[in-house]
Amino acid sequence: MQVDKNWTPTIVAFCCNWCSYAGADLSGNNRLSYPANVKIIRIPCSCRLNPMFILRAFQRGADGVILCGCHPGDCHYTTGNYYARRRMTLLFSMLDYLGIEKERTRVEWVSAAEGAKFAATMNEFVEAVTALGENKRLEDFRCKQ
Amino acid sequence: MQAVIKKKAIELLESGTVNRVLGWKAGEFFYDLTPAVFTTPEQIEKDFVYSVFSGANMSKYLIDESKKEGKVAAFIKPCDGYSFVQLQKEHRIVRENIYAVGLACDGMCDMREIREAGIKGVTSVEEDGETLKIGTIYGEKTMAKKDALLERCVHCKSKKVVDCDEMIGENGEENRDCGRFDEVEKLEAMSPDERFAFWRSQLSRCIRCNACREVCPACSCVKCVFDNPNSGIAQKAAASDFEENNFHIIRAFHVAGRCTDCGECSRVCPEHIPLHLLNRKFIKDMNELYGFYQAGADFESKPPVMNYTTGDAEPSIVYARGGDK
Amino acid sequence: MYEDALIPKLGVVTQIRVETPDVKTFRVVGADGKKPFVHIPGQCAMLSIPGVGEALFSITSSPTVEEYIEFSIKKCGCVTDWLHSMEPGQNVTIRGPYGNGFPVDTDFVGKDLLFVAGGIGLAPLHSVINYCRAHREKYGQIDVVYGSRSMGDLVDYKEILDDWMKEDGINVHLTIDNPQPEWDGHVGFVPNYVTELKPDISKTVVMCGPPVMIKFTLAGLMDLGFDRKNIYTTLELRMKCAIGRCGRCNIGSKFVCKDGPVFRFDELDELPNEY
Amino acid sequence: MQRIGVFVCWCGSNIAATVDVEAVADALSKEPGVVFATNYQYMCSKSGQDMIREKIKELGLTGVVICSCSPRMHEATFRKTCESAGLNPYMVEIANIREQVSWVHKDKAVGTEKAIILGRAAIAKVQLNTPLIAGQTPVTKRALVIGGGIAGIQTALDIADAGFPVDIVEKNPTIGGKMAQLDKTFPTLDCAACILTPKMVDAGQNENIRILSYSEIEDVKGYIGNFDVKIRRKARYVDEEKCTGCGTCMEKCPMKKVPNEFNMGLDNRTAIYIPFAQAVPKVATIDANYCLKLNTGKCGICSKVCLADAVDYEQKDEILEEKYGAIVVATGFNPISLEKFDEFAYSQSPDVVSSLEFERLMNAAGPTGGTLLRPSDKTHPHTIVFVQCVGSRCDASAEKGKEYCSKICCMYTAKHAMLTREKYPDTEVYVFYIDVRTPGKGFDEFYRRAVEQYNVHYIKGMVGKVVPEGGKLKVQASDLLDNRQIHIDADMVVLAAAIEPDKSARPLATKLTASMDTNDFFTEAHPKLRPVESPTAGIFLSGTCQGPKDIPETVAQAGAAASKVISLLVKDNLVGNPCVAKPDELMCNGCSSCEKVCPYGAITYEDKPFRGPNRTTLIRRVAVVNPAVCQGCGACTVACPSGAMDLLGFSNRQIMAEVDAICK
Amino acid sequence: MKKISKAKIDELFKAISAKETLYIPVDDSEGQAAFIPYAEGLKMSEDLNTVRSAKDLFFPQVESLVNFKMDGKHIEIIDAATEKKPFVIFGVRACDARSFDILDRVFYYAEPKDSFYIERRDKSTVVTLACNAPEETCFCGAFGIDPAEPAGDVSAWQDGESFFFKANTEKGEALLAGLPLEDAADDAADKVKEDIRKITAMLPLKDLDLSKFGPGKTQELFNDPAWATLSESCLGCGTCTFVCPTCQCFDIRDFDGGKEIRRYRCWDSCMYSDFTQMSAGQPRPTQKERFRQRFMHKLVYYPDMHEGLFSCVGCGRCLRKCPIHMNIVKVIKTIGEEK
Repeated sequence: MQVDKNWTPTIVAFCCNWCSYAGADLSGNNRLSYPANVKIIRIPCSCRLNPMFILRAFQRGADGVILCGCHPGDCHYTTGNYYARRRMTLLFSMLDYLGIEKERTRVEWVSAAEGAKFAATMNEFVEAVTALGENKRLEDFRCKQ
Repeated sequence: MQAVIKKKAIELLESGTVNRVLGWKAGEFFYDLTPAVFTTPEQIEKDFVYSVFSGANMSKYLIDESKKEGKVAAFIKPCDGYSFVQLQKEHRIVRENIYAVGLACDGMCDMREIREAGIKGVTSVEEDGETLKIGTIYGEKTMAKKDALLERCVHCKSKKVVDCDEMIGENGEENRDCGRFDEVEKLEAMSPDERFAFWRSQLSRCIRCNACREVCPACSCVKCVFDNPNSGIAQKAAASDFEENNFHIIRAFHVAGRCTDCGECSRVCPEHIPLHLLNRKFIKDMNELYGFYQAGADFESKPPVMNYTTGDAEPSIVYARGGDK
Repeated sequence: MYEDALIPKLGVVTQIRVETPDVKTFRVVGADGKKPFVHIPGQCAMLSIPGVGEALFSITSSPTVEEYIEFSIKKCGCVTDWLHSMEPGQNVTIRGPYGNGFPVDTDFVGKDLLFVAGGIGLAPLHSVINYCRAHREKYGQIDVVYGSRSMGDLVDYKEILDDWMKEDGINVHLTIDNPQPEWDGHVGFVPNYVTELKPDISKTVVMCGPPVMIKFTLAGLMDLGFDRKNIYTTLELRMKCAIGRCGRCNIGSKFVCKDGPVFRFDELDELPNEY
Repeated sequence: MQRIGVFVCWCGSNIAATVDVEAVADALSKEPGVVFATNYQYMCSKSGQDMIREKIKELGLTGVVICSCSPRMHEATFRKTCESAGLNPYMVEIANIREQVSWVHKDKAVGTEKAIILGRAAIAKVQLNTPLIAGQTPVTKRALVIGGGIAGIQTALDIADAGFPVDIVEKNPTIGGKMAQLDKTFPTLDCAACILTPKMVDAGQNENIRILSYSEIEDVKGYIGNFDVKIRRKARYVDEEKCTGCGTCMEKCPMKKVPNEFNMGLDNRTAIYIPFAQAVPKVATIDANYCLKLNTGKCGICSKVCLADAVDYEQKDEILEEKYGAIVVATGFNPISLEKFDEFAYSQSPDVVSSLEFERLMNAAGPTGGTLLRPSDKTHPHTIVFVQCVGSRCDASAEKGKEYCSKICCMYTAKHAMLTREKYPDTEVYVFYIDVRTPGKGFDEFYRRAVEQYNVHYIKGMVGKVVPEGGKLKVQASDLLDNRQIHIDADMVVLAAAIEPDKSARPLATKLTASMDTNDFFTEAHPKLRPVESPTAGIFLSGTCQGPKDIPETVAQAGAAASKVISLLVKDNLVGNPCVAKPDELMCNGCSSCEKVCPYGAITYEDKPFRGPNRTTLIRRVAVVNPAVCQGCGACTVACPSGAMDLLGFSNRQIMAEVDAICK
Repeated sequence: MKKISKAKIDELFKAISAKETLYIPVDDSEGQAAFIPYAEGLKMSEDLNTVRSAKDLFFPQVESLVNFKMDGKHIEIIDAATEKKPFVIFGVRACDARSFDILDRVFYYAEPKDSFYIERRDKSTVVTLACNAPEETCFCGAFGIDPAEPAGDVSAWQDGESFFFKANTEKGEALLAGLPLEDAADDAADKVKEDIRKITAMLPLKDLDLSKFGPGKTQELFNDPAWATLSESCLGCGTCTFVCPTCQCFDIRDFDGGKEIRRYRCWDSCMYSDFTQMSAGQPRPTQKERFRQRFMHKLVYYPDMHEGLFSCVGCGRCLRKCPIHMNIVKVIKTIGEEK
């Protein structure tokens, strides 16, 4: 695939309030940089992430969507990330089944102490999505200029 | 079979066990049976039909019927039976108001299969063992019954009626080896590009008539998110490729774990989109990742999407599965 | 620019008046600052905010006003909520006028007119009443019976007090549903008030208001001996195109948007009861 | 549409150095609904906050967006600021342009662009915010403790001590639990009864404590601060008020062959009984399974001999309905059944005993009066083999036993071995172990004393088989360190059976809508930070119902649970988190999907009438969320297929608006 | 009359598509026929009719009306219409050809006119094709349609060897003029027509009686109790509406794509519960009213407004596609039966 050198992907990162959002803050506190095309949306828990939101992001022009939550077993609400894990596994599998690049979606468990992991994960994810190029398979032409 | 069922229906009405019977009503042709409520033995004598074209899953009608005055008799085929139980689990139907008669079933035919076999202008059908003798305005044709079966009957997952007050015929068994995931596997074996092309060619035909949704016993929402102007994703027609995908992905997701794989969505799709392949993908994944689960097979279990174990597979398992990029 | 009836024109809201806690009047001109179109009393227009929606509103101002058109709009859905939250200077889109309007230059001429309105139902009548006031010589006596829940819910109250009630040949009868300390006028529901007033059966009646008001006022008028041919009302059904095409607003073989919204009760009697 | 004010903070140079704050404010001022946008050096300073307050009042702002540091830092600050200016605190959104922009992106153009986008997302969200008001619920100042073992007793005493009334519900005729059956306690070897019974007496005499013994929980409704509990008081056929506990009835009762559960069935008791001398309440109970009067109608001796006239054969179960503000679960444990461990000949020979049975055999109040005698022939055993980890740390695939470590076995086995050797130095004592785990104060010293001072033979290895033969128990075992087979002819074998939660726990958890793990231990709200609370608000955990524990740990947790209860009960009202789930009942199907995923049991269902077409009324089952119980995780919102369930403060539309703004 | 040998049909298609877009009915991967632009290698479907009717080409399911840009208080109106290119539809059956007349009265002739529809109609040439093998679900005869004599700009017939063409309009003549066709006798297709009429005489629904319906029957039929039983099992989906060649209801919606707001119209169905839902009330509260509306519109209201012309062409699509097999024939027979 031809990739425009100047093109950068749009990445939406959903972060749970208790672990991963704090982890993202920590990577800021430690001045660990990651690409600016990652934009974080705070949700109370990874289980708040409705598959609708992921599809919505792709429709509106996102090229990659990542969900970050507490490590399994550490959920602030005890069980939230377990549900999120099943839901996302099934959703990602379905997207793959429809022929949509599976590398565009990801779940990563990032604790409030893992600022470095957050930054590393984002760097790596942006790189992976950049390699894939623009999201064409789930875009909505009406959201483009 | 039809005679026995009609006799039972009349008996239930006359004995006062029920005040009405949900069944299939004769149409213009031999195949166009319409679900209907019968209230008198005369109506049953005249119009009640049970044939290989009584494929419609009528459990969804019981949502409303079971809330009306008095008891209603319903005839439950094995595959309808799973929906029947699932709807009970979801508190959608009032079981006390239903007299359920289980029916042993050895497969229902699909008019579309007959037409696609090139048989046009059909006017009559006769079952002759394993063969269907089909009368048409262009002369008589024959076809093997197995070639005319509904997709869901070709891969019949169970001949067991889970819950009924009495059975007509012998209750059967589950068949986990029915090959219903073969098509899904075929798709999984394709490359993502091929899969994408396959689904585009299918879903781009969708006319958003909502037949799949309206017929689906799991889609029993008071108002669907796609119809609710406040949901933020309401849509009436697929105005872009995305909306076609979105509707079918979200619909499959919403029924995941509750879908009994009754196959009605594919049966009614006017564009013949194999929608069951979406639902089956979820079922197959759930079976493989979280253990075999059949919605509507019991009254207690939690659907896998509403359950978890601490040792579940990580979503990254998806990267390891499916074809390569 | 592609031309089609469904493609709206740009409008500007130049003034917003608060009438009651949930009714505001919006003054609209075209992008050129002039009146967007000429209308007949009783006609409607489609206003829209792109992305929010399009909705049909009756035009409240009289055709005799040359500079602008006005809409009195009650807050009751997403489009109206948005309109209520906006400020003067805002663009809207507008298309119209739609519907048949009142027969002000035919059937009404020379007649004594009785206008009966409830709540926001005054909006479509406001246009006719002011038209008739402007062409006073063409009509007989004009009576207006107007009621609302409370004093604060009377639309155009100031205009009614300052202009209508001070004018000769027009009698305004106001009523509110429940007593209020500041209110020294009539208290009671509109239908009862109409019967109490014992209007002459030769009058032509124009009604607009909530369905219960219409139902009981009509019954009262029937008891008094009115002819259904002389009673008019305007109807409202869900509409998308407002030009008789989208298929929503038909009552039997009539489209409310095209053949209405003004109907005589004898005409409605011919239609199935599905409105 | 809201009237929104945007306040961009420089955070000194923390933000301003890499984000053009002026450009951000300027760009955001053009967004729909924004009526004011500015930037300022320190938004969180007093003058910064004053400016926000001023602008809210001056411009009649209905929403505020602050572009600043992380909401985890100052969201609460700015919410308070706005609240003091008369704006609902939940009409404030923070765009995190410090931790997530200026500190991670070095290029000013890039940072500025991202800050604008995050600001837009916050504006888009605020557009859809609604004022939220935290609900208040009154608190019933009374606690319920379920289980009267040491955990329950300690919790009750601590709560009572703070001045709140407490009820202890105990299913047995007396409180005391497992600890009452123990002989000595490790590692100090003080006598269990000596330290427990004074506490039991305290509990019995405390004015704030009511002991409902021989009672069970029938039903629990309600939520934190307001539980309605039905308690079944089982018929004991003796009037508790009248009975003096004199014991005459026990002496005269002709039915003397009832296995005595207090002594693990190693001796018998009468049909009317007081479990042990120090029982609290000290009241007799008739065992309906064995009483001749109740079973045959003939007898009635106890009634005749009772001077207090306390016996009442007509007594029926009673249901007591009580209100509580908090519930403490202290249902404790039991040793597992050893039926499945046939290799140890437990069911073949009476001389193979469980550790708890051994405890009774050693106890002065036990069946042998404290002399260690073999149950089979009442002779003194000379060789005793202790087997550890019986049913603990098992392979999941073995389908018997538990995967977890029961935690207390290592220490009590060391105690048993040591006590045996001390009392009967002529006895050879072998302990077979997989690992000896002694992390605890004085634990390892204790174990080493057993080995070094008392010469207990500790052998790393598992016993393969025990075969009763000629009055002996042939023990076949392997020594893993020496890698050899061992054969011992033992007189007694003692099995350190795994412990498991009491069987009553699972049905109780269902009634409490408290969650449990697969082993039936109650789950804590957070494994690290909230170890004594259940995820269901108002339900607290004490003792081994939450996981295996020894006595000091149990007492510590009991105290911790009590302090949590106290800090709840001192409040007159509970102020909730307003960001809770809210069902739209017009959309709700009542399908129960949400209830299935709610970790807090916050969702119930109600049959409600709705207006149907043509003036009909339809009764529909709809979900009801108790805002006092919901914690706002949002699991239900995704489980809900109809989208009827939404989360206030993080609604579907709000999140989608953020997505839209970001992807624009 | 002109003709071309069947073997050369591809040449004909190529010749037409060289000048303008040519739509022909083609089977898709699932054997469903649809009108799609001709490209080399595509074979014409053997099916009698397409799943979706030919109305799609004039009144597409989704059509952009106009776009907007919002900037603060300012709205910019942006043209969304793209220029429509001339096209030819080949293989339209007699029933669908009639449906154009029905739609024309709503979109073409009624005031105000529908520019989108008119532009497409004006730029199209319709080549119809006689039905050699009608199906049991066909009842176009009930509406006076002769499947042996289809309307359109050009009528076409086929026998074993050839296609025959007859131009009916100037547009049709213009199309045929430029094509590689041979001349044929004026009666060349008579044998085909005769065969077709023999078959139509055997069709099971040929005697469908419509005498109870038509203009002025509203009061008589509206309150018929049979509406309740007929609509009882209706699922409320839009299948019948969307496959119907004459259904023309639509919705107008806005889509905010972030950069521009698109106003589009899309098909809607009077069978949907939200079709007439207002915040204040619902004039058709149950499926009975919605079901009745659809059939009353086709059989009474439309004829009322359009000189007795029924808004049904007997194509039989709803008979085949309704998930529960309720359809206009059952309605006509039940409501229309002597009481």
